[in-house]
Amino acid sequence: MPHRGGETANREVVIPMRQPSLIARRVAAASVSLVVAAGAAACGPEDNDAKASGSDSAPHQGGTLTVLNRNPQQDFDPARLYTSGGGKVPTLVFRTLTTRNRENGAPGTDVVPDLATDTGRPNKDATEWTYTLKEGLKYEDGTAITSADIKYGIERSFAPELSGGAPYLRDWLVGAADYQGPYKDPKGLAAIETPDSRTIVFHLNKPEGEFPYLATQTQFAPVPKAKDTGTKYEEHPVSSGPYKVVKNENDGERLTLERNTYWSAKTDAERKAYPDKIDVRSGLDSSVINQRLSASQGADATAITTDTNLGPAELAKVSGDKALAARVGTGHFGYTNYIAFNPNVKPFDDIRVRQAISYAVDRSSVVNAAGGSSLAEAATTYLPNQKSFGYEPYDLFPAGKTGDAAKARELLKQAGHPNGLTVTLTHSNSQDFETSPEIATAIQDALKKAGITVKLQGLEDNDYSDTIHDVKTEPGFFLAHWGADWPSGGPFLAPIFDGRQIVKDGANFNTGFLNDKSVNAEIDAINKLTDLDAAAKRWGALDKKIGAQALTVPLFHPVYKRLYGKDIRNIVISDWDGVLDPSQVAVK
Amino acid sequence: MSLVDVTDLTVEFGALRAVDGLSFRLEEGAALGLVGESGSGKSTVASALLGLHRGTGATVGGSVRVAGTDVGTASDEELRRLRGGRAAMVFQDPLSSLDPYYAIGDQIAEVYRVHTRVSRRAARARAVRVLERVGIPDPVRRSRSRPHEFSGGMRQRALIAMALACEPDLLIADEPTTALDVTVQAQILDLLHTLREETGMGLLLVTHDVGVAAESVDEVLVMRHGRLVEHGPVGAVLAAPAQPYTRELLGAVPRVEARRTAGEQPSEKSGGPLPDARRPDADGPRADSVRADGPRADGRRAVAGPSDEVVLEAHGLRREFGRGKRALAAVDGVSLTVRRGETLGVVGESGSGKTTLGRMLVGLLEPTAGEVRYEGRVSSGVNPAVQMVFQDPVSSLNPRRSVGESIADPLRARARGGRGARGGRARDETAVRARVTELLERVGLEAAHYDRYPHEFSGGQRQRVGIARALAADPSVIVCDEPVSALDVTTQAQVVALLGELQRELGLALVFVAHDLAVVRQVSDRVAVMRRGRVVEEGPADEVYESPRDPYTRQLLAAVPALDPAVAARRRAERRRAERREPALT
Amino acid sequence: MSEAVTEAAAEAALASRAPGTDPASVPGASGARQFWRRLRAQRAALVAAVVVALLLLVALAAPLLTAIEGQDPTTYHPSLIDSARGGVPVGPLGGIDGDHWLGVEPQTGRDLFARLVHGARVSLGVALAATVIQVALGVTLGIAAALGTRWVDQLLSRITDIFVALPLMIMSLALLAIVPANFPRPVLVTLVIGLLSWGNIAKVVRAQTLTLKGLDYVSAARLSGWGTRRIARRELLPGLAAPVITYAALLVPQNITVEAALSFLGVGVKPPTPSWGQMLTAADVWYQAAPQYLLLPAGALFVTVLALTVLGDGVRTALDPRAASRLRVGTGRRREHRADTAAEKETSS
Amino acid sequence: MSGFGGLPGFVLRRGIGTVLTLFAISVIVYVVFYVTPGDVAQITCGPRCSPAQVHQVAEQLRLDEPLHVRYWHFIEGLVVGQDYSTGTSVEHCRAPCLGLSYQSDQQVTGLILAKLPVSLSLVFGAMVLWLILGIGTGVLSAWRRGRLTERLLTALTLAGTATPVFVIGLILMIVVCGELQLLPFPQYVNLTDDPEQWAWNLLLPWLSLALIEAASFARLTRSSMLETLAEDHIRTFRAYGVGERSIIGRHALRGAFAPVIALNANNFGSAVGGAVLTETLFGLPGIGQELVHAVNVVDLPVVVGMVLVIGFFVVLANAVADVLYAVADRRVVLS
Repeated sequence: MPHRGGETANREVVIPMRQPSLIARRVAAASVSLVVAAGAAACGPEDNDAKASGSDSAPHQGGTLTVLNRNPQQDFDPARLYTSGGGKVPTLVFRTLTTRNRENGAPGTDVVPDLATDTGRPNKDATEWTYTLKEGLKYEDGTAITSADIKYGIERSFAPELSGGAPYLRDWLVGAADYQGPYKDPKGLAAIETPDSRTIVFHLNKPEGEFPYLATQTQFAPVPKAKDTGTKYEEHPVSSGPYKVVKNENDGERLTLERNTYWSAKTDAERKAYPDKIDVRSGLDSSVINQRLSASQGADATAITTDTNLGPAELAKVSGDKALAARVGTGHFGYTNYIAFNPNVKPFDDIRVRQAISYAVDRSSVVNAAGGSSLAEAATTYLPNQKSFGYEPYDLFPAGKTGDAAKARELLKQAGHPNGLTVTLTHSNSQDFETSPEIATAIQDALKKAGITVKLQGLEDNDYSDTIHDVKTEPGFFLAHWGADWPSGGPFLAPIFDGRQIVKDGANFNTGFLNDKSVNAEIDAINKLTDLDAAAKRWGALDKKIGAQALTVPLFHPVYKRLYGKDIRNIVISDWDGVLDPSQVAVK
Repeated sequence: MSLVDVTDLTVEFGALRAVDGLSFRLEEGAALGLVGESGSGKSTVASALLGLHRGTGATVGGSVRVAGTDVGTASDEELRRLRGGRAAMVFQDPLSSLDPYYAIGDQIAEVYRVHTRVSRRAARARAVRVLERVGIPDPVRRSRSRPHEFSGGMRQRALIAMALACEPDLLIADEPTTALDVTVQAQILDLLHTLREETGMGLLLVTHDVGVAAESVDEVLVMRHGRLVEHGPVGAVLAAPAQPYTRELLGAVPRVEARRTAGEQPSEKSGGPLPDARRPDADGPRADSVRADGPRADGRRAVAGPSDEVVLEAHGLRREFGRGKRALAAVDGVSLTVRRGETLGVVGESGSGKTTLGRMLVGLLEPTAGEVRYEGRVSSGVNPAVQMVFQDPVSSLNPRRSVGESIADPLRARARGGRGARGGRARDETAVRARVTELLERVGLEAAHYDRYPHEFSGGQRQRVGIARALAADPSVIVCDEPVSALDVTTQAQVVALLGELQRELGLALVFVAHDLAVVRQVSDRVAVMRRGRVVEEGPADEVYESPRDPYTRQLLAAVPALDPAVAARRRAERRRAERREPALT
Repeated sequence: MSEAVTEAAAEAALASRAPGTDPASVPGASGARQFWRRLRAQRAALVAAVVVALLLLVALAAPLLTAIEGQDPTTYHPSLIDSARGGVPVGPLGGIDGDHWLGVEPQTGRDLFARLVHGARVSLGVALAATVIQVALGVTLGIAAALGTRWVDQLLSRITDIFVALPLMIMSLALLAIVPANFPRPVLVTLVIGLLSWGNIAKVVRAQTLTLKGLDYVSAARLSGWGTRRIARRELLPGLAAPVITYAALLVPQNITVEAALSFLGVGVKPPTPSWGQMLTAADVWYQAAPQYLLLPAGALFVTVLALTVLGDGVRTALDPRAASRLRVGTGRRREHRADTAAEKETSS
Repeated sequence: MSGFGGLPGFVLRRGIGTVLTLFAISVIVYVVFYVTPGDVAQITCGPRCSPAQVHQVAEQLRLDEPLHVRYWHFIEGLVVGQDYSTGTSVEHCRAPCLGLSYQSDQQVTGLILAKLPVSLSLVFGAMVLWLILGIGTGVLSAWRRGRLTERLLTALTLAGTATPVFVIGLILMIVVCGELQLLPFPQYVNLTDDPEQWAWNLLLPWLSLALIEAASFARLTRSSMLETLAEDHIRTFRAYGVGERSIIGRHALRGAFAPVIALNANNFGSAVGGAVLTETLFGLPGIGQELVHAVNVVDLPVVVGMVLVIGFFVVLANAVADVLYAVADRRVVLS
């Protein structure tokens, strides 16, 4: 089930656990069976200690890597996966035109070529991008990979039977808005040209400097038309990456990957692919996963997880045991949890009320509810605190550690509410520690000091996402969260604050209904830039400009803390998705 | 050295002294009858012989020696060897005395293997032999069937077979035939007699039925309140009882040969109160005690004797149970008439359909075919003018409602419904209560009993409440379904007398359904004999009893135990001859 | 219709087979007084009754108790938990001290004593209310099936089968998802449990009514001209009291665990209203880091279920006359003997 | 008189009864889940789908048809089978076809066949355990009635019922698998692949599920044994010197057999669906866990299919219990 509410939503990355509401309460909590001892190797938010002791000896080929996950690799079809940067497990099987740079920390947020020789050659106004495939690229069955396969792979993602992918191709490609996929109209998309078997040209309807980022998604993986079996393709997709799918039980519940002999390291600088075999098991309970990783018995010694975080309860235990604390990988992902206002609803149409709430919010109790300072960092900016987003620290409404009740009361008086205010905070009932009841009650308690009585309205998971994304039913004051499809300000600010992205009759994400000419123009201008660093700086400035409107109250950014088996070598955790990369890991 | 030597036996359950200093001796091969009303302690004595009170919290005094073993001081191991090995016991209710889940043969084999070390196959063979010995046909197949597939008589035979398995020296039979029909009872008593002749086994027979004792024992011991009243040879005691209590007991026993004396016998005036002691082993409801001053004349002396006006008729009544091919016709086409003021006796063994007929007459059961006419008009469903008195004193009264409330039910129903002929418009509370008190006293109880609960009354008193409830509806007909068969003989006599008085006084028509031929003869003007759902003979009581036309009626009458041992011996010989001609084994 | 009934049902049926004489009864005492006398005679049941009474008192007086402690179930105390280490309570034994009698909840720092006491209100309330619904539905449909015509009996039995076959957990999930959020959640949970699991008690009542219907005093009532409705009310219902009360006493603990399970599946009572099930769900992973967070609700649940079940057993024995005699109710026997002799003297004077 | 005469008639009647019950359940589930909030097309299509795309997906899954038409397709599928387009080809789902899952496009029948063995092996194994534990404790406490062992055992069994499975299960797992490392962490291994591993891995889930259920069996065995010991035939066997051991073993225990069967049928039936907590905790890919997941994403075909399977087992278990009841106690005639 795709993650809703916030909109990075790649199922596979699963920012802290997109857990179906029923067991979501496990998101942060899993118990580890160690004796608690004093002392802590808890690491500060900035540095991440990926250079764990395990990686000193050089990594070798061979062995079997076990991946213990809670969520199955559902719809393992390149057309249907909604990934950030090609995903963790899918990137082992589907190579794409470009991919994320597999390095620790900030450098990991760059785009590098994969099947293509470069990250793409734009025309002067970035409305046309050309890519050339490397020499000698082969599928698992030895047949050559051609540009026509890339074109077909993209066209497939438009078929209604294979829904689930990201919306950008539909929005950016010329004439793609109502294209229904190759099964309905086989003549395909004119916007993609394949002059010869190794070149492919994309025609966009507006300038998009960040197209190389988009090209990292699995929709850009080649699919041979002859071997396409529609919805059945996911059972045995044709691999272009270092591993091929040997067994796929129950739609991704158990996935076994083995080496793809036709893959050559020469054409793929990013994927090391040390293990011979990868066994991806899912449907496990988060307590079980963390138990097994800490005990590291038998096969679990060479196991990792790509979707289960350490909960506050375990953190309290892990930080007590030196050997175990050394086996915790810390990662950051561009993601923000915030309170959203709907300015069309009274009293939130008055900016002073929104500002008063921004002052009154006590971020420390919210952070505690989200798992404590090791698992969540207080946020005062809408953009995540990473360079690739052009992060520029600002705190327009300083609330200090526990909220500035006096300032808030004063603003409320000015706004005509001398003796306080009563509002209703809408949240989801799923315990995913973002829009969960626990966070809502923390805010309720925090605002009490400022004389604002908060009534809580908890909705079922599906009900919640339908309500907040429908223009007619969007509540005035509710919890929300947003993550980046790729590490840049674009996918973060555009969908939320670009006036032209307000959707009247469907899923609308511009919850603040901001339709500011200057903001729209600035977004278009930045999109033109192909120099990503320059673009990042301008996104940072735009974030601060929008922040002044107090349409949102940023609360916290999540920090991932995940255990891995004791025999795992060569740990790489990039800031692109903050998760230990299975393509780099070695087990020998 | 005598087979059984009991000296000064006392058994106490907490404060209750069930047996109070009883002594007697039983020689090898002799047969002793323990006779007494329920609560007299006779069953407690029987159990004491096998030491069954051990471990149940009862305190046992005095000494009991059985077949050389002193039961009081014997070790558990010795006691186990005695029980079933040297002395065996047969109980009252054959259905519940056998394990419903195991085949009969296996149960007998299990008991046999406790006392003799033999293989399972040999024990089962022994079981088949003893089953054959007690007259069970096709014993090999029947030993594999389960208790519920046996009739009452056959089950009791199986229990006797179990007792025989280890060839005991003494057989203790605690009310062995009480739960059986009279014909089957006769066969079982004959069987016991022949077995004693063949094995020379001693017998201790516990019974409340003097006739049964007369048939099968040499000496009889009459007990009351745990104490010995009279002990002597059965012929002497029955012919010339020395003690007043024995005389009164024998007087109350209905004789099948005695003609019905219309109405002189007053309902009360039993020789002084028969205090009943609440015994844990009371195997029947407590003996009844009745107000001394007899029925007060309440001015309405109805005409005595039956008139010829027909009040209730049944035409071709038929009732089937079960569906499809397994349907069973309990009543298979019965027609009879009941005249006002007359008592129609309906007699028959269990399974003859007499109770089903009774329930159809009252309207509780819808007939599958045929109809019931009340005063000429076809009546379907419940008819307030036709009431019923039930057999089981326990389940006939709602334990959670006071006795007065139960009696007032018909009054309140008619007041609410306003249907009854003489029902006044709104009978208020006081009138209802007055009427109920009047009825209570009419049946020999007291006004104060209005608020008491059923569990505080004896069996006899409860039947009186049942009668009062029936009268409350001012019926013209009362169907009594085995009204007295659950009572002791003295209480039985009083309730029967009460019914007679009420009939004469109120001109009631009575349908008296029972299996005891003697009681039926005492109350009925006319008698109908039923067998397998049909009336085999009908006519005036004396005619049917003295010159029965139907062979089944003759067989029934022959099976009724005679009080005179000599007569009993002659009858047994007759039955044995008849047996050889056409075995009528049920 | 299948005669198979659940364990409690089988026990209840055993308990009520022969309502009638019982040697341990006391003259002049109505059913109710005897019941109390027999109940008091069983020490375990007595202790259980006291515990249950205490629990009910605690549930009712929850606000008073928390006021005495000076806390409330919802205020956060960030100062009492160590944020860096996942929010584990700082003080010894999970932060037990003067003003937090049972310590503090990890991650939020809310007062555990207050939450436990208020949780009792929800858990017990939901369980008792759901039992009332189940009993009401079960009795009415049970009697209707037993007294109705063959066709009515078949229909109602078929419906009972369906409700027994519906998986309670799954249907609750769906129903709890359908109802709009502003519907008070505890009431909704009660309705869902009550309306979905009345099948078994209906079967018990039907079987018991069928046996009672056969008894003579019910036929006598019909003979005296009473309609089926009045007979059901006056004659059958008192007879049903024993098995129904016995079964209800076993239903309450069952319902408490169902509420806990629903909270585990995330659809039970919603925060901030505390319930034991919810506390258990959140607490079980803190088993090692903050054990008292798990032990308190688990302990409370255990004591409640234990007390209710022992009380249920005691009630069943007290209501079943035959069982009472097995009890050899000592005191009653002597007084009973005196009463009998008095009764004899009185009637035969 | 014996119960066997009516067996074929009984089986026929119960068969029809079962079909009717299941039909009614399917209608109830269809109506309940049709009303459940959450736009299935939006969920299936993905969060960022445009309204047009959502509409296309809704059309493809035939979601825009009214309830009765969709239910008619469901019945049609059961009787005749259904054709589904996979884009490049048409896939025929043989009757009885329960449709395709909205989420995974897998045939629901296939999903059930994959998941059912897990739930059944969990519940059957647990059943064996709870019978042994339950009846064993019951007999022991009946044998030692009144003494200390009985009070101890009763308290223990009550403890079983009082603690929810997810607490017992978790603590058991932490202690046994985590710290003592006696058992591997439960991971389902197919019975056919490796029976030894299958049992080894399921031992813990069996234990935690059985601990809960065993309690009610212990109490029932004890009370029905005491009830049987008060019967007359026990007095008969005592009067014939039969030892206490065989009276308890052969006769009293046999008396408790019938009620235990009835209870077992009921508990077994509901356990298949109800074991969801155990399945979730131990990560066993069973029916319960899949069903709860399907409810969350409002995957109607999967929900209907699985609720029918669970309903079938409950009704089947009760029918089997009635037959066993008749076999055990010949006096009972099959109604």
